[in-house]
Amino acid sequence: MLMGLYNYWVVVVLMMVGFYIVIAHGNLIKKIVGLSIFQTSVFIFYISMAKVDGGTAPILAEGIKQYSNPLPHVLILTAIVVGIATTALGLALAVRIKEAYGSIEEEEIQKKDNLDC
Amino acid sequence: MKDLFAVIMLSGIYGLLSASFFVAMDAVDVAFTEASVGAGISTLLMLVAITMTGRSENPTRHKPVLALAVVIVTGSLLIYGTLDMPYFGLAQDPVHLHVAPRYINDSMQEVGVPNIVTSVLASYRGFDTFGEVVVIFTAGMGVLALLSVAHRPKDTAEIDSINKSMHEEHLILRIVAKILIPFILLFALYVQFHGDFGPGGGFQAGVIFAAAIILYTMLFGMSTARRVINQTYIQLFAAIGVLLYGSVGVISLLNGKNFLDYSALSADPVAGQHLGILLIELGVGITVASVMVIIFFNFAGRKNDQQNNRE
Amino acid sequence: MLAHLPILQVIVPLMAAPLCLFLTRSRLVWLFALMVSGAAFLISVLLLQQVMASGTIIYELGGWDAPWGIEYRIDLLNAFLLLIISAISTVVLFAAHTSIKEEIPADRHRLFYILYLLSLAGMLGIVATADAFNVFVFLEISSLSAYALIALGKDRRALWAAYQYLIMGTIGATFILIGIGLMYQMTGTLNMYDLSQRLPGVENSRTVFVAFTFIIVGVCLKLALFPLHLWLPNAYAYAPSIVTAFFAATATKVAVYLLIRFTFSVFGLSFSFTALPLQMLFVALGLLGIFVASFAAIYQQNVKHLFAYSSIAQIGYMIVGFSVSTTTGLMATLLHLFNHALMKSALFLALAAVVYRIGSVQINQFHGLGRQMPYTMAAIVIGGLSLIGVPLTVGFVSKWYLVLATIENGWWPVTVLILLGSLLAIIYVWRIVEAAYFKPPLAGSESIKEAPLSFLIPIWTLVIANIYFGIDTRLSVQVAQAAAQSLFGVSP
Amino acid sequence: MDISSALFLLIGGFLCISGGVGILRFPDFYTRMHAVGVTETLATAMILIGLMLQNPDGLVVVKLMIILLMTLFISPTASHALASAAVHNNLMPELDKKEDNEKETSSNP
Amino acid sequence: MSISLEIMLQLSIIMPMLAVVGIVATGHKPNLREGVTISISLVLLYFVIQLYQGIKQGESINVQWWEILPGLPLSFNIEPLGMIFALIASFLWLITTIYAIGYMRSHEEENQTRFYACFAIAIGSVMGIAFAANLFTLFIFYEVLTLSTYPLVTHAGTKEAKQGGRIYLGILLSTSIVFFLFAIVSTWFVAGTLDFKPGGVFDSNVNLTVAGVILVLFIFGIGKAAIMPFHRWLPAAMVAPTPVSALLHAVAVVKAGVFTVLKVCVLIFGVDLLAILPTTQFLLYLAGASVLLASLVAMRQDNLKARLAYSTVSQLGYVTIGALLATSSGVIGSAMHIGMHAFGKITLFFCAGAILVAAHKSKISEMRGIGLQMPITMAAFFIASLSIIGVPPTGGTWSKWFLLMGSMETEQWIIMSILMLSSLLNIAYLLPISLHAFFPGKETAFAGAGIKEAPLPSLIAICITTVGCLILFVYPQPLYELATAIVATPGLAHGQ
Repeated sequence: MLMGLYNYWVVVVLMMVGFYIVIAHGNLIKKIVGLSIFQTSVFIFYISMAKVDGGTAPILAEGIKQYSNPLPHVLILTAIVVGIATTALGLALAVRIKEAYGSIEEEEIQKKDNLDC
Repeated sequence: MKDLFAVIMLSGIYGLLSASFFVAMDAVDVAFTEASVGAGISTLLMLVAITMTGRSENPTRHKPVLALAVVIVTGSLLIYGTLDMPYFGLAQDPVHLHVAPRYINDSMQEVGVPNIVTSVLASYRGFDTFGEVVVIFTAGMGVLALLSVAHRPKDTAEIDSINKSMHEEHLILRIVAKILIPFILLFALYVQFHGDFGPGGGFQAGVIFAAAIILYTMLFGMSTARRVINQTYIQLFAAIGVLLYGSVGVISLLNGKNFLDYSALSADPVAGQHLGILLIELGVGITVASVMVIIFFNFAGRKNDQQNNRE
Repeated sequence: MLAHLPILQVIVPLMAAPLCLFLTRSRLVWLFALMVSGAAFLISVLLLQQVMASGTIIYELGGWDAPWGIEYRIDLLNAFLLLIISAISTVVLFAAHTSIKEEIPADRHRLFYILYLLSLAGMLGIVATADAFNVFVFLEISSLSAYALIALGKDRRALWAAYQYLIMGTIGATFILIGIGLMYQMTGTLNMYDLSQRLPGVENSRTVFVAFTFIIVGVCLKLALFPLHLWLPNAYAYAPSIVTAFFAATATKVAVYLLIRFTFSVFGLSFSFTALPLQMLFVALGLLGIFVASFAAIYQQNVKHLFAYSSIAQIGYMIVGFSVSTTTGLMATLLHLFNHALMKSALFLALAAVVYRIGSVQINQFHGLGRQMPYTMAAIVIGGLSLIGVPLTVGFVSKWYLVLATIENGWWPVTVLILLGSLLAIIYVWRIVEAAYFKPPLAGSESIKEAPLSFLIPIWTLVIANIYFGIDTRLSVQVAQAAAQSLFGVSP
Repeated sequence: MDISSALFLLIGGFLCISGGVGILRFPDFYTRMHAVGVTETLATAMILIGLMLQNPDGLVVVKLMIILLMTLFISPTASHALASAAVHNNLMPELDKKEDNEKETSSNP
Repeated sequence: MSISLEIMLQLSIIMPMLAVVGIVATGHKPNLREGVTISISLVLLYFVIQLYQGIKQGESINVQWWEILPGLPLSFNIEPLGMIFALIASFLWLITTIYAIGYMRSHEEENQTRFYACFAIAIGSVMGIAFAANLFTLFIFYEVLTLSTYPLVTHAGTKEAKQGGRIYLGILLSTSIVFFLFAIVSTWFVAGTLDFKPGGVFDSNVNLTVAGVILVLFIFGIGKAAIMPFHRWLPAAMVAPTPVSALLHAVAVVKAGVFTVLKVCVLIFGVDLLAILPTTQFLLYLAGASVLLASLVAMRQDNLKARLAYSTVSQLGYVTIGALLATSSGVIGSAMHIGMHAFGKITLFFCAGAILVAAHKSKISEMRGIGLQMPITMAAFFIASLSIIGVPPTGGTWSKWFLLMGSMETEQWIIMSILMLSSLLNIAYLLPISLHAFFPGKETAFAGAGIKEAPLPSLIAICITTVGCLILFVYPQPLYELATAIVATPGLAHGQ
């Protein structure tokens, strides 16, 4: 059991670290960092799902019987792209917010908004 | 950890580590991508961002307790979920039994590409990849919509003067870069077209290609880079990449096969698959490269713009 | 070509988006986008006909048979949703050109249409596909473009709203991703149909349970179900009016679709409603949502906020209908999907017209508009009545079935609460009516004119649809009923 | 053969470690950077050679050669860039600071 | 006749709605506009009379439009009760229009076009209610009526108007949505149909408590019947211009309410079931209470229209009582009362309006001696009061008579005494007005010299309705026949 699952548990911990950063921190950039950590951990989860003991990279070659599962790799390739896309957009928003509000701290922005309306 | 610079660096390192972990997990392609993205581009973008947003977080934290509660609940839920998971790395996990075997056993006959990941990526699940390209394209457009600023083209004299001033401080870097960049581009092309056989493919190639250009931009200044790479064209390139991919699919539509069925591209299905994969990888490469450049240019351009406003 | 309709439905807007970059003048781009969206609408109509004629359509992308390749599986449910989305987008887009002239800087127009088409394509993709991971990809397409579109709003709060939406949305998407991963790990497949075949085998494993939970939570984040709704009001209030009109009518619907799809088709009824205390939970959340949101709506000063909250309340109705988990209940939900899309798009388009004329949607700016913009205000009134659920409007139809469903289940108290909830709707709608008709016009507002035709035509198209489908419900009811029954049929 | 490669690898590893120690122990930015910059270049070189010796024939060696070449180019340049950046943000080396202090103390007794 | 009765039936509903177009189109030319209105109302009246003839020859007239929801069609058929309602409504619409012309003009009301338009819609939906063949159709037109009268109530556009409108719409819509709709859906669920059937739709072994609850829901839900807790909208709606309140309180809205109550009691539940329902008693007493209380409140009102409004509340109570008595004579009584009270009350309102227009007086205390200036008006007022009170020679007598009969048959002594008592109260709060008007007495010198009679059209209207009151005494046959025709249906036979 322990041997079988420890890897997933580590991944879960990593995910939660990222998740925590996202929801607990007020700094927009930090949130995004947290987000990317969160996602990367999910990628690790997928990839470790694909591992087969004694398997090799799924590139066909002579005399290799055991390959790891290629499908999660494909999915994660896509997911990574999505991740970077989100990050880029989030950063762009953060920059604009900095310009508009002069701050990237959640509370300050909220305060300014409350003043507005 | 209040210094965002350090935070970002660490996250970059995390990306690199996870990349090496992927290698250990036999996911070379993923590792490649993660290294170039997680450690490379995204770190870079974050750095550029903090040059504009300021690099220090102010100490006020809010509602960590609630957050902690949420996180703990979620985490323990996940742990609870893992308890019934098939054990790690066993060959008889359902994951390895149901769909994957066909890829491993038949892809050679069906697609004819040794790199299974590529064949799955580009052919079996080609539509996902199409989606992925569109996602990148969307991101590029989004960043454009958010950050693009109208540039008045500086006259060459000004640019040259700037170059002079930069030339002294960056002399060595520039020379080295001048030597390196061709190699990088070459490498990008290698990755692009060797993707069928080894790790790599359009996406990684695109990122590397973009990296070369970005390096150039960093050393020789935005305005010079703008002279080399026209903004409008690069946007069109981004579009062309997507269209190339899409039109491959449409061609197979017109030949009466289903969308993205490459076997329609040539008499011999396997050859058709080959051609199709080549084309779409190219499309991916073009789009990714140009979008990355667009994103970077807009971030950096925004920065210059701000500086000009301050002065 | 008819055989390829399913994929055309998605790739037409998808590939039109980059093409827009090659067009220069904003007007051209608009016409092009309009044409594309119209084409999508036509396709969806044809699809619906095909499905009604010959049952589920299966389309294998790349010619690879599922579960190895990705497949599109169009049954009545998706066809219905596709129709709603593309129709609304077409009508809304009609007014776009005039509206964004006021709200978006000229150099962004082209990008606006590109992103609009992309998000349209994304939603269509989500609905059309039968592959769990493909859902995720297209979800991201639509979401990313949505963030950017919202951020295009004039007010700086639009940026902040967009950012919050981005964080929430991405968390939701990642949750869904985790859920999909867990499912895949247990079954080794990503195809929904295949999943529904293989999940029962591992049904009582904790992993599947967790997978289900994560997917539900993730979807509910996108859905803005009551406790998770915080991102929605600002996003709707500060986005460009057109965007609001589009998303208010479609975005949450797609999420509801995903909810239905996963609970009914993938996991199957028996599992979905036994694994979690889902039924009770959702009824509670739905009703809470109805009341909290409606009360919030009553106290809003910004009319866009007001209708945004009412959207949350309406989602509450859908969730209640869904959680009754009888054919009638599901039917009520589907009908409400359709009807709510009609009313909300009409209302928000009317607001867009108001913004176009007076540049604000504060309720105190509405004073005397009844005289100055009679047609627009009439549209708002009718939309509001529809929201309340007055007979001869679509709102009544869905409410009728909702009430019937709850009574069938013997949930009398729920029925009463639902009806009381609609009383709240009377209050907040009437605030606007009184402002528009009984307050003296503001000083200096004499110059305000009726909205231009480019607004009135789409607005009244929708309003008339509101009334027509309230009087002649054959189409909507028939489709909804058939879809609901088929869902109960296929659910293993 | 194997022994020699192992030797190379060991040296490389050791150098890396020492570089790491340097980073931690040295007083200020420049010295630390110097520690890493120097050791790391050599270390990579060593390791790569070690790897080449692992299977001396064929494409692998060529690839490794290229990598080696690249590192030889890049890592000094990188350290240079770092240093110049540091100077650019006029960051004073500790030692200079010390000297300055001494000067001051001596100048005004 | 050239057009078939079915067509007429539909036309009588659609035509007023279409009239709106004409009215709006000719909005800028008042004469033309009112010409349209009157001509439409004439045609309508003609149709209704034709239809009446039709039924008298025992033809059954059914029309079915499309199904709105599966199994829930918009369909119409004519049965006696509806006929009564339709006759009264269409006739009085004509009169009211004539009256309104005089009133509105001399009052220089604003946006009269909107006024007439909404008026037309209202009457159209009243026709719809009258001829509805199932509860669903009835409900729809009921709501349309509510909404179309809202602009009439708030016509003045003042703050009070807005306030009144709020209460009006608030109570009517919320009762109809929360209770009425609920009741309808549950009926649909329990009985499986919503068609009006003689003898009711519930089968004999229906769960009595459930049915009882549904009955309560109905009585409360039909807010237009103004049963005590939900009567507030009626006085509130007094802010409307007089013709409106005349139509509202005498013809369209309240009558639609009690009509619906009657129809639900007789044709959804059926008197047999009604008689054994546990909740009927309770509702009876509730209605009785509202009769008494409303009369008491009415006495203390100084504003004439308000007093009339409360009197309406109490009179509506009569009808409800009659319906709930669940005997033939009770039903007959209430059916006739719909008509009688309509004539009486509309006359009273007309007079009130006339006084307002001519003398600009709305307080009763100011009306001492006004009869000397406006003899015709006040005479009419007097007669109408008699009719409300129910003393010969006015139509009101008959309905009261049958109601008393009904209460006696069922040994509802309390109810009977309530009826008696409230008649006394009627005398107390209606007669003094006209008496003082004619015999101001010495101590108060009336300061209203130079007041003319009301404008001619209004006067004509007043006379017609007054005469109506009298005629209905000597010649109540048509009403009576129709009323008996209602109860002549099977399942009520035991009543006689």
